[in-house]
Amino acid sequence: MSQPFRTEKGGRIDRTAELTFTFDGEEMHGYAGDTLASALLANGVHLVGRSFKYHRPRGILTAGSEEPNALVGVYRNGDQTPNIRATQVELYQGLQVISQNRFPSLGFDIGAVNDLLSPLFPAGFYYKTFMWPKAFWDRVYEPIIRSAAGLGKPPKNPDHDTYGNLYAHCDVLIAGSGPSGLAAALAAAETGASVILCDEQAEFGGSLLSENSATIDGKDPAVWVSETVARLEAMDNVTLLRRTTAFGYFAYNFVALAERVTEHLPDPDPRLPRERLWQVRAKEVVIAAGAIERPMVFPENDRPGILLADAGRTYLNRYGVKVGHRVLVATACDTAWQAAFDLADHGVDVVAIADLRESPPESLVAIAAARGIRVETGCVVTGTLGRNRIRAALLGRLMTSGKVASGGQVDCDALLMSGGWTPTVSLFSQSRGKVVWDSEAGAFVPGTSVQKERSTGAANGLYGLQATLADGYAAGEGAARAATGKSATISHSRATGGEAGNGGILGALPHDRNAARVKAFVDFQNDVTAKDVKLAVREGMQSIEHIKRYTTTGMATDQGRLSNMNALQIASGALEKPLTDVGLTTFRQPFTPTTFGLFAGVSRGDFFDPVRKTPSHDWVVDHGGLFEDVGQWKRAWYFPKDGEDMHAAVERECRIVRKSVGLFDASTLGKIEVVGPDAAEFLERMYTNPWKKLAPGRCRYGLLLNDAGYITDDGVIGRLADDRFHVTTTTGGAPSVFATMEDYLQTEWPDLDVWITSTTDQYAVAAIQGPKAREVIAPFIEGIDLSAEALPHMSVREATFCGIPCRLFRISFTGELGFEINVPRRHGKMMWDTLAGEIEKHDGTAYGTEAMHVLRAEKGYIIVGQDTDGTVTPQDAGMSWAIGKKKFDFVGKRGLERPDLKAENRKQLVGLLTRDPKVKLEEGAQVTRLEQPPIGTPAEGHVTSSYFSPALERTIALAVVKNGHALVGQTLYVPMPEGSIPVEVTGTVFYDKEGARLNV
Amino acid sequence: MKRYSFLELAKNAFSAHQNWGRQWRAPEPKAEYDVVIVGAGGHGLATAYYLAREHGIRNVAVIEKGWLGGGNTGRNTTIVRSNYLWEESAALYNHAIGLWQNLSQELNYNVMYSARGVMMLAHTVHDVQVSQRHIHANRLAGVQNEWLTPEEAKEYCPPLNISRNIRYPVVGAALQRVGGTARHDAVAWGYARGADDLGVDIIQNCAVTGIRRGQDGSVEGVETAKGFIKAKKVGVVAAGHTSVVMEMAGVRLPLESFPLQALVSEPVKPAFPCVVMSNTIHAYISQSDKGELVIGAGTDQFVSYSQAGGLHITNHTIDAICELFPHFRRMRMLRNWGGIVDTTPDRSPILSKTPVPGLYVNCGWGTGGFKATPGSGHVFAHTIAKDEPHPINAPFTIDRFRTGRLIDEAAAAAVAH
Amino acid sequence: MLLIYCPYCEIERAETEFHCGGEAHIARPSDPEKATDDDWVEFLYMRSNTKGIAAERWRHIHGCGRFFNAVRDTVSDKFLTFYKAGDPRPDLEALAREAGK
Amino acid sequence: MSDLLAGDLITPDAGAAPLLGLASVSILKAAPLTRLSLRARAPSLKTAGLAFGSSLPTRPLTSTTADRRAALWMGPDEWTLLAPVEDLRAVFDGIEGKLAGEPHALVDVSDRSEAIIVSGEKASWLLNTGIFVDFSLESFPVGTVTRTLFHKTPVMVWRIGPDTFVVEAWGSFMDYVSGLLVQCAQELQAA
Repeated sequence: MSQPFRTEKGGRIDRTAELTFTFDGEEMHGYAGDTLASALLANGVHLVGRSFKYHRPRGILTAGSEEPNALVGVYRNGDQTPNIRATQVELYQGLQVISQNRFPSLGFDIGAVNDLLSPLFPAGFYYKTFMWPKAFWDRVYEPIIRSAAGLGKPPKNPDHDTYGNLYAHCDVLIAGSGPSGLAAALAAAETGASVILCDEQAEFGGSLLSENSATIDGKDPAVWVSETVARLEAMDNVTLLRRTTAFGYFAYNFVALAERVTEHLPDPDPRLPRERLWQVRAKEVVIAAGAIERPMVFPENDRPGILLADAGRTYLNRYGVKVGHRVLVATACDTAWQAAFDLADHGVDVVAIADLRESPPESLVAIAAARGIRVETGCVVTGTLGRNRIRAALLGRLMTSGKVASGGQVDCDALLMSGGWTPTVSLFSQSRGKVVWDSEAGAFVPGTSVQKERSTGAANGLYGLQATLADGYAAGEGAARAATGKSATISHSRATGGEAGNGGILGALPHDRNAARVKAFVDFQNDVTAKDVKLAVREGMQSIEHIKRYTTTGMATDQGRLSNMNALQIASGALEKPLTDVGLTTFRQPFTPTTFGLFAGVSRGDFFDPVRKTPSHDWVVDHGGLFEDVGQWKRAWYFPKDGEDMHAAVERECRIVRKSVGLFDASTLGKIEVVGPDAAEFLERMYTNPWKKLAPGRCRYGLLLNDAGYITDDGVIGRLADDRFHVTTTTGGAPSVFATMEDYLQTEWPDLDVWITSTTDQYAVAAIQGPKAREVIAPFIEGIDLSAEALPHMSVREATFCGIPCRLFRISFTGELGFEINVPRRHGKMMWDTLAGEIEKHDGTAYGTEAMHVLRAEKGYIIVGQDTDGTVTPQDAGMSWAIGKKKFDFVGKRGLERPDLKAENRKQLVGLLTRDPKVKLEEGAQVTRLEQPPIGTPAEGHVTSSYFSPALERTIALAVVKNGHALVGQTLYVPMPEGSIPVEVTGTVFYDKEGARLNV
Repeated sequence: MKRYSFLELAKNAFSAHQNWGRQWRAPEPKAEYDVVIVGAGGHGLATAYYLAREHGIRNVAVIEKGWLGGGNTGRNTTIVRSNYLWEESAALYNHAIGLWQNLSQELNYNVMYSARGVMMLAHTVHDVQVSQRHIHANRLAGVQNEWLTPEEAKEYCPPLNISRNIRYPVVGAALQRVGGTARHDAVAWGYARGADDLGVDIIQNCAVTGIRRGQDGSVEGVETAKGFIKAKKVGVVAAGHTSVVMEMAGVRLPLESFPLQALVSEPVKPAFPCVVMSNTIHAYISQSDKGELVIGAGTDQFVSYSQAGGLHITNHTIDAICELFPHFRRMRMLRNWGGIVDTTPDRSPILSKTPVPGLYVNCGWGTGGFKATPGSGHVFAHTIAKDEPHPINAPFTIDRFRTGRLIDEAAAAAVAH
Repeated sequence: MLLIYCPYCEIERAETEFHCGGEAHIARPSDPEKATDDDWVEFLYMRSNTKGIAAERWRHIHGCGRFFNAVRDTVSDKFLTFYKAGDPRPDLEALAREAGK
Repeated sequence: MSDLLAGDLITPDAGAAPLLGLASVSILKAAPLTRLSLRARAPSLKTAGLAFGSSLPTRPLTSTTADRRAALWMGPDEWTLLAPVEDLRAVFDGIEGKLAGEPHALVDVSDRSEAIIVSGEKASWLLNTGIFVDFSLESFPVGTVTRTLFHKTPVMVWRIGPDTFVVEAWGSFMDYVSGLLVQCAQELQAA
């Protein structure tokens, strides 16, 4: 099929494997080995996108990941991924691509009216207008701006691809596989060091893959590449990662890599992750990221058909694609001449080489002459013509005055430009190293290393093939020696040709046109022109960071890799300060835009966060129970039967517990075994209560404060032996209570002979609560006497349950006779099934957390975190009784003595009864003294718990209320949108105030 | 000051924008000022602006170590809301909301305050209780906040995943419609331009190296990279560096500075209409006018002035975002950056006089200072001008940590059971 | 993500295995009766928040579980030394000089 | 599993189907064990080791094994002692008897954790999908044991052979650990 700009032969593409793809629905062809960009160019397509602000037609500018213009949407599985660089899309059969930021079509885009109106839209225009009328900003102006902004459209559907993760360690990580990266890899690997070599491209070799004017060891560079890669591949200590971008360099030589695993495949195996995050800790890092060519800033330098010279050469030599039939080469640097020569050698009409310099090297001029190429020196491009593709360029002649005289017009269908080279210092900069200005290279190059890293080759400001190769070997050897202390002698390959190119220009080129009117682009994607940078300076922006933010230069998806140096030079000129005094913006990670899914990795769906289940989980599912998330746990919430709603189910569960018996899974409560001669002393110091006199076999409610004096946790603690306690905590509080205990134990009281061990997951716990609880458990418990006399309320024993050793607590969180049986976790299911079967015989029920909440509220038992909120003291909660008054110290004791914790008018926990027993207060509702408090009235407190109490046949609530303990009997109000609800302040115990039901 | 308007823009288009003046000057410091503000972030600049505008104190310098607006003002995720729990907090942030609503007009600078709504998601029964408590308290305090069912939340924010089958399903949300975002740089620049116009000197690239105190202990001025600057009063508004600056005056504060990161995606067409926050799974997100998804991440666990957060923090933030908005999984991170946030033990700011006469401090905003910028500057200017707090910031003292009278927003959302 | 040396495990591990316990060497007043409100606020809340070289506590929470101390430059996040709980605070100034600060 | 450390102790749960059975890596649920957490100070270690039947390692992150016994170093004063499930009472009482009067803490944590055996040439690769530890044999030789983090969950990893690891997690976290490992191994089946 016709690929009119394909060369006759050459390139690394496979001409036997023709592939079909579509661009904006139009079918085209390319070859295996093409990128989307090279295939489009082969088809003569330059116009691929529209710019951000002015919607100007834009073409492919580069051949690398810094591409600012050719951003496309790639379709796969019925959805598209936006903003993919055409230069990084490997062509595959059936690839579907759309252009972006245009309506209705790429060729005719209504948004391009912005270009005509551009005089109204200089840098920062939006700060100066759209303020009137006031209401118009977010209703009118902003929606318009927002829909005009943005590049591609976001994906529409959830992403079903997976993303992998791998943690890795290595001696030497090498980022980049051009001549210096490959040499470094070889040198390091030969020492036996473990090496990871990564490159963002599909093939290793970097610039060598498009180098045809040099040899290495007498061989074509590409041959040397394949031999070198084969050598590396054969070594066990080397990991080679293609299509893998080192995107983030963090502290302690922690480098993040993004490996694109399947994106280049037409029909990937769904078991493969789409991308993989490599989190690498490297002893040494070699940055061999190369350098990128700089655009020249001349008027209308953004037309489709204008490319960087090296990109033009890459398309030709690597992909067998001519960027045009009549090509103008504009340069300030030697290297672009080679592009002109290569094009000429492929029969392309190089209409001229326009070199800014008065006297480019004689040798180059001679070669050009030999090929019959017109050479213009001291010559700049002052403008271009053409709408969706360049058709001519205006030349200007530099005069000694510094002015520019018109130098006529040349027709061309492509223009290759080179402003010189910029070392890629992004990773170095991310490593927190400071770049230094190298006046010889005319570039910022890596300065002193902050981390264990070294930059090599072009990334280090070195040019010329032999120089970069030699530098690479040295970097690899040095890194391996630093990492492992080992070295090896390997023969170094030598290169001839590919000499260092001299020259380069920063900033805007001089021209003979009205600088205030023409658009010479600095940042292509964000449509920032040289005059925008100057305007920012004129308006008082002096810091490069202000200039960047005001103009948005360097904030496009290439993060300023193409634009920063030119912008800096223009700013430097406008500020009349040396470039090095203006400052450089920081390169931030990621090096190139990186998929969210990669960061999220496997943390999605059920693996987003561990799902902790208790042994009764399956039983609950089978019996229609619903779950509540409490921390990472799934706790049975309630068990609706026969179409019951939550209210009905909970009411039924509560009634049955009070009437006969209920079964509740308490496994999630935190459990800590405190063991050692000083166990009681330790608890004495941690909890408010006294512990030393608690007899083995007995339990006590424990209240835990922080040292500020506020309640943080509570639970029942049983003494199993003189030196052994079984502590329980709240479900959510378990990890923090354990950590707090370790903190005090290890750092405040290391002298205590006591240790703590978490046993939360050691035991499954069933709570059996209700008048028939004893009858339910009796058949299964052996070894102890369950009678009230032998085992009173707040006791603990070791016994067996169905022959399995267990810890049996007689405790209650319902106010009924209750037991909690702890068996080793693997017997938990057996215990639950056994008890669940047994309670049926007693007309009992399983109940969930909601019924548990109601039952405990009827008894006025608090739930830490619901009835307390981190600002509540024991006194506030009416729990002064829990404080061991005679204790010398405990955590929180001194905190409680602070003025505000003893002040009048603190919020105190009380009960509230609505005047109308059917009205249930909302949890969180505010409590006021006035029935109709005016707006801004501070509340007296709020409702912490509120339920319908089946036992009382009415609603009940707990609340914290200022001075509440003194207000018992008084009427307060709970103002709601529908009207104020009068409530009576009561005590917190609503049911069985004497505790008669407990002690049976 | 030349006023900004569309007409002015059009006029300048004819002269190719060659005639715009400076937005602020770059003056050399004078020998003496009535008030020196340390730190030219949003809060510091706003303080200077209101000192000049509301209190007639125009002999003011704002001294900045780097470039104005370059700290947390230029690094945050620009969320504006006021639906805080405690009356003290709600009053402070609501005061700010009132000022936000007219700020562009007040400053003649479009700060792009966009009341697109801030939605805070609830995922558990406990979250619902906490949200409802906020809503009820806010209603009483006159602060807008309302409860949405998952379906209503999805209607307000169509990309939201309200499937019951995700790990932490959305069970509802609190929505503050008047909440939203603003353009962070514009806030700093607008205040800078406004203050400069009123005579305030903004002195950039000038680090404060010392705070000089007289024999009676009161403030005499500040030592700077450009020499000693005498001042009757000094207001420190140095965010993450507050401890460092206050130590120069011998004042210890209950502050710790942590790295906080934020990130943006590549710009895409409008995809996200509001601000969504989830405290339970630690994520907040909005879309900028440029089209970038703006995402806030958590703080690292250790004190640091490195302005660099860890990758594991980023990972945890993005996994949460992708759970809530699964079609953003293919979006890509464009840029990630860090700031230094100064946090107090109760996660509420300190806006207060200090034990040193003439020295005032405005700090401890943690991760949420941007939203308060106008209100904070306004009441802090009052505090400095009158040498006594505005009623709104009166509770935000240093002494509250001694007495225990905390304004603890974090504790109120305590997780336990 | 920092790389932290645990002086008990005698190995470097990723930060995610560790929990930072804040500023080191803050003693809890041993006698609550004698501690003033100012002593208590100092213990509870006042922190040096050093920009530069500072000692801090870490716990190898997903390792050996031990608390230990470290000296870190809070500007570069570089650790200068690690030492076991109970060991005396090293000479921070000397460490800073060694690190060329 | 005779060529592995503690091959007489760490055995696959005969009743459980393999969680993963690829040529390059397999995951088997391990049979129940007696696990005791012992906390003690240096003077008691020798006695404790004699009572237990295997000396207690004092070098960090190492383990010792003896006949149906293994002692794993968990911390400077913490060991996990492994024995057959039926020996719980005997081992517990044996140690308690010998250490009476010496400060120590012995706690039965047999059921706190569950174990899986991850084995095969890709075993360390698979663990590295979620664990940030260098599993090269130089850095993590056979016998090394450590607690660490697997994605969002604490685990213990014990290398009992060049390509074989015991991975333990608290019971309620094991679904997460084994589930993720199985999922991450899926790509090994792809072409």
